[in-house]
Amino acid sequence: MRFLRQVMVVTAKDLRAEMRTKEAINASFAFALVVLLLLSFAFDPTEETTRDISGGLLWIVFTFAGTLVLNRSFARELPNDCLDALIAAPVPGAALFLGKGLANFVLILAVELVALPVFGIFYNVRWTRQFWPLMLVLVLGTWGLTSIGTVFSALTVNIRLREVMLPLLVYPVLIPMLLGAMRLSALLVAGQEVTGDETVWFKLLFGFDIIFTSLSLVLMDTVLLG
Amino acid sequence: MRFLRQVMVVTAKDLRAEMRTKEAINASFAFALVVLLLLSFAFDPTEETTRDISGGLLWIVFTFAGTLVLNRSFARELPNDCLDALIAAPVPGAALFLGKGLANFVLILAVELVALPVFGIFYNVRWTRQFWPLMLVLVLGTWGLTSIGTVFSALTVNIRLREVMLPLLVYPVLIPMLLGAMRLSALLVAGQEVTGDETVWFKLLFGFDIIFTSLSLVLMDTVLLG
Amino acid sequence: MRQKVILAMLALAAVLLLPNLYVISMLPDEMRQGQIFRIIFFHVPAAASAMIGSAVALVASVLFLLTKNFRYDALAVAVTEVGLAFLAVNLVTGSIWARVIWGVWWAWDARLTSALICWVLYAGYLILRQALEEPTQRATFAAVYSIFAFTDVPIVYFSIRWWRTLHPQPVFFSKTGSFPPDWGRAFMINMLAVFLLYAALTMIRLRQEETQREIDYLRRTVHAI
Amino acid sequence: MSDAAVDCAGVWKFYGDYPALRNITFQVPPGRCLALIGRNGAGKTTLLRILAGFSKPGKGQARIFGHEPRDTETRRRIGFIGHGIAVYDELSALENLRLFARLYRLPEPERAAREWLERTGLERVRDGLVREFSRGMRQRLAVARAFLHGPSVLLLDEPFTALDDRAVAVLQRVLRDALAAGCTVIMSTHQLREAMELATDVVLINRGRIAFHGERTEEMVSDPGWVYSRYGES
Amino acid sequence: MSDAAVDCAGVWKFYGDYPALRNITFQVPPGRCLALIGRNGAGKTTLLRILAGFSKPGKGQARIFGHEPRDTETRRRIGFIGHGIAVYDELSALENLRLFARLYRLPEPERAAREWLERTGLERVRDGLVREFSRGMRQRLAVARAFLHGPSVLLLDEPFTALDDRAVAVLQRVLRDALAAGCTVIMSTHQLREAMELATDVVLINRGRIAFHGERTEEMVSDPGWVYSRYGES
Ligand code: HEM
Ligand SMILES: Nc1ncnc2c1ncn2[C@@H]1O[C@H](COP(=O)(O)OP(=O)(O)OP(=O)(O)O)[C@@H](O)[C@H]1O
Ligand SMILES: Nc1ncnc2c1ncn2[C@@H]1O[C@H](COP(=O)(O)OP(=O)(O)OP(=O)(O)O)[C@@H](O)[C@H]1O
Ligand SMILES: [Mg+2]
Ligand SMILES: [Mg+2]
Repeated sequence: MRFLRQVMVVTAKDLRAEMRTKEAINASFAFALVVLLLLSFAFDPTEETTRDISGGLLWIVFTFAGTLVLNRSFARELPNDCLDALIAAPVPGAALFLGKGLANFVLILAVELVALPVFGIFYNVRWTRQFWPLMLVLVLGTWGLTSIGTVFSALTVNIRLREVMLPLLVYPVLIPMLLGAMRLSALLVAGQEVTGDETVWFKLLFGFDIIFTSLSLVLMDTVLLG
Repeated sequence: MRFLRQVMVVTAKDLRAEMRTKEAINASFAFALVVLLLLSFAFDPTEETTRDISGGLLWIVFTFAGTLVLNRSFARELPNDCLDALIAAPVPGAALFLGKGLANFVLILAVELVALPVFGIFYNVRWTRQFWPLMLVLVLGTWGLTSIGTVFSALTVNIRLREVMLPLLVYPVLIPMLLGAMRLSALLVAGQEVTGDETVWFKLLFGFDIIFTSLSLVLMDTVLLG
Repeated sequence: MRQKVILAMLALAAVLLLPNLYVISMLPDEMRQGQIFRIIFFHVPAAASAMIGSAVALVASVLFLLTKNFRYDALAVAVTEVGLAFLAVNLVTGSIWARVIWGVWWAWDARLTSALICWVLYAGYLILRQALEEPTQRATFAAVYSIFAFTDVPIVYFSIRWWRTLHPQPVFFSKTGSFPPDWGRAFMINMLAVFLLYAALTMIRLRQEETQREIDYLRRTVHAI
Repeated sequence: MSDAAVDCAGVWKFYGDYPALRNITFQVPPGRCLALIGRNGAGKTTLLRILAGFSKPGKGQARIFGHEPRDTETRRRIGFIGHGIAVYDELSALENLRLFARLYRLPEPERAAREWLERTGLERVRDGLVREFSRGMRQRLAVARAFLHGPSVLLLDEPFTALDDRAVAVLQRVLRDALAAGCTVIMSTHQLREAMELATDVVLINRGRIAFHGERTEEMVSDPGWVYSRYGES
Repeated sequence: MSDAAVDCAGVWKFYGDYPALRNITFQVPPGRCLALIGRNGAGKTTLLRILAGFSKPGKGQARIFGHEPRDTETRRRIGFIGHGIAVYDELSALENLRLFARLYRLPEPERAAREWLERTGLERVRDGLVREFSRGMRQRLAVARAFLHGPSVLLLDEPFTALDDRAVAVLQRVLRDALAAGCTVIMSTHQLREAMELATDVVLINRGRIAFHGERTEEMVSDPGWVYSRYGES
């Protein structure tokens, strides 16, 4: 109970600070839009073949835009050495991780949910045909991205080249999970059901989320105290 | 003469500082690799169709990796308020712009020249068949990216969300130019010559470079002095 | 005084627009496109006013850089913000039109794309403003950005000439254009009404901006113990 | 040992191979005020961060009332002011204090927050965002944040730096109140005069070693440079 | 007017509509040392940055020897030390000074750089990267950078903050030499004692207005708070 209340306090703080300036979420969404545009030039989306790769495209955009939110997550604590105050407070690392993770999750998911219809229009895809399974993939994939990203955000926050190091470290770790999310999204966006062999990707997503979340919960204290 | 010498002093300083730590260039190259990898998962690179879009892919990678170098360009002046000293010195804004721009240009071009063969291997493309025209596209495109990027790097250097704002502002301005570079690169990488209608893209590249460079030269003093 | 001018403009726009809507609805359907062709009465004026807005923003930005007078900065924001809304109207109406005529909501042709980029550019302008706290710096940097952003506007305009586009070639103000005279009249009236609306909204926004600056000033004075 | 408020036993700290702290040993009984002085790079900040539990010593141990500084219960007893003010720019003064009151699980977060706003003279601007505060107001809020949860050990790193006279006065008053209430204070500083007025003990650190540890004498108040010239390296 | 080293005529500076400086007018004849004092947020940094040409006044004008501070030739006559040290972490001490010597187009960059390394006691570490320097060494290098091109007007923003006694001594010595050589110095500070020892004139800024401008008197040296209590707002 106490633990949960502290998690909520941290989440609420992050969300409130973000809502004041809306900088990370606006920028992240605008960035998603710009990348969507950029990719649509690189890969002519009117062709039939390109539509097959839309799942991949979607997750590329989500990952790039999500990284911005994640980058901000601990960077937000830097300006006045706020991180010190947070570490000094009697809050366990796990609560901090979950609190910040939840806030990031909400923000990234919000960006994704706005980007999805835009994507549908630009790439002329009727993505709603398998709505709920797609949402499940979105939630699982996003939580994977968030849990790894939050820990790595804490790891890289004091590095001079933070903005580069975060994606550099996170992307390779994410690749197996992204692969699953891409494959599933491609299927679902095309209106097909996930059956037979392909359900293994769902298991992979679940497995990843569980492993990374537990690793993060355990390691957060160490990361924060260096 | 004096002007040129000052440009060279600034360029030399930036390059020397970068060579000491190699952080921006290493990170930029690593990032290029990771993005190349990520994209190759999203778009199965063995298919014939994917090879057609290689021009677009290449420039996506270049732009993303280049942005990191550009981000660093003025961020490098932040730590000890070095920007103040630079502004205080009797150096015109235009010389600063050119000096920093040249340094960025060299660094980005270096990353591109290393990324190109890697790309050739990953995506199984024989990109050397139109070597010199391709280099021309590379130089023109990179200078466009650099000239806008350098000014915008100065614009965004004091923004909390610098790492996001820079790509956010630069990419849309760049898109028309990138479109040209992508189209030309796709042709050249595929070993075709640029003829007839397609030469208009070269004109577009030239035009953009000239417009952006002159705007930047004129506006730099304003940007630096706020 | 200002208030009255704004009200008068709004009233005039309404007087022009409302009867004209009736005229438009009574016009015969276009031969090939039918009903949907009427959307042009809003699609084009929205685009035209947004583009004129961009030009005004450019001029205001340059003037701000030259004079450092915050009036011009306020004008630039107001005009850009309203222009963004009008450009959105253009994009949405165009999109609806495309859905009916081409069967898709969006196609990546030069006109559509450059218009979208234009929207993103000016949205970037607003995001940049939001990110900068110090007002002088905010105004200066935004002005510089606005100048760069304007490079896309000519591309939007000329895209249909420079590239082969899905988007129709010009029908107004060109020799090849064929437009029945009664259509033309209704169209011009609509254009005028939309321009008036644009100007009125800009002025309202301008007033808001000035009030905001006053509030900022008062709050800062209070806070400076 | 047991009844010391702060107990530092043979603490070493290495940055790579470089020992920033070498075998630091001292104790501070409850209710005392220790001035931690030393030249730039002597290791003051490093030591304070170890005592506050932000970093772990390489060898030796730091104890607050006999416990690890990282223990949850110990953390509630520590108040820390570092170089940064450690409050959020995007939140208002009240929101900031309420946030920390909640994180410290105070029984009445709202009341504690308001009380400290009043004590630092900020109640008039309690809904203003910190972003718009002047430097003096920020520092006051930092003081409020550090004292909010009623800590019994205060660790202050150069608290007087870049403050104007009035802000210095506020801080000194709050510190005097805390000392009177039995708090233990350790503060590092280069502004010897302000520090010596409050201090009851002095520790001089010289390149990571303790060069002097003793009570503050009248000599030090009248000539603040005295410790340096007597025990500092030449 | 014409022969003043620094001439500030009716300078206003607005942050948005908020006037951070209101009608600041004063002159400093060559060879004087002006202490700029005032509470947090009074506008000292803002004023110094305008004098140095980093930002433009909203109204009024600042003149250095009768010229715009942004003129290329005027810029060579100004030396500035701000809050940051303004040298590059990734370059060595010598490289840093050589860089600035070149940017200022000194006839013999190498010699000027070495000379100032010597005068600030850094020649022993001239090839060490600044990144590895301690805070004191950094500040010395900052002093070397500011004095390198032989400026005749020195603008210093809180130069004594967070410096230890020895670094303060180095700075004071260099400043005395400069004053003796006819330089004009303007420095802002909260450390009134150190400032009053050097100053010949005092300006007190109060919420962006000049509240006091006059010669430094003996009273101020013996009781540095005197100006505040006499002319500051209560
Ligand atoms: C989202 C999609 C679209 C966008 C962003 C768009 C944008 C524009 C713009 C910027 C203009 C220029 C107005 C001017 O020259 O002042 C324009 C004009 C026009 N548009 Fe669209 N348009 C879109 C879709 C369509 C569609 C689907 C059609 C019909 C098939 C259409 C028909 C026209 C016509 C007839 C004009 C007037 C051309 C002229 O006289 O210059 N547009 N549109
Ligand atoms: N993160 C770090 N990495 C490497 N060395 C460090 C680090 N932090 C401090 N040091 C070194 O440890 C030593 C002690 O530093 P510390 O910051 O504790 O000094 P200080 O006494 O607080 O000095 P100051 O008065 O300048 O604040 C210095 O020599 C410094 O160079
Ligand atoms: N970039 C800025 N944007 C908005 N307001 C600013 C900015 N910089 C300074 N101010 C405001 O201008 C006033 C003067 O600030 P300035 O930094 O000049 O004070 P100062 O005298 O140097 O104070 P300190 O002693 O704290 O350094 C303050 O009220 C401050 O809030
Ligand atoms: Mg310290
Ligand atoms: Mg200041």
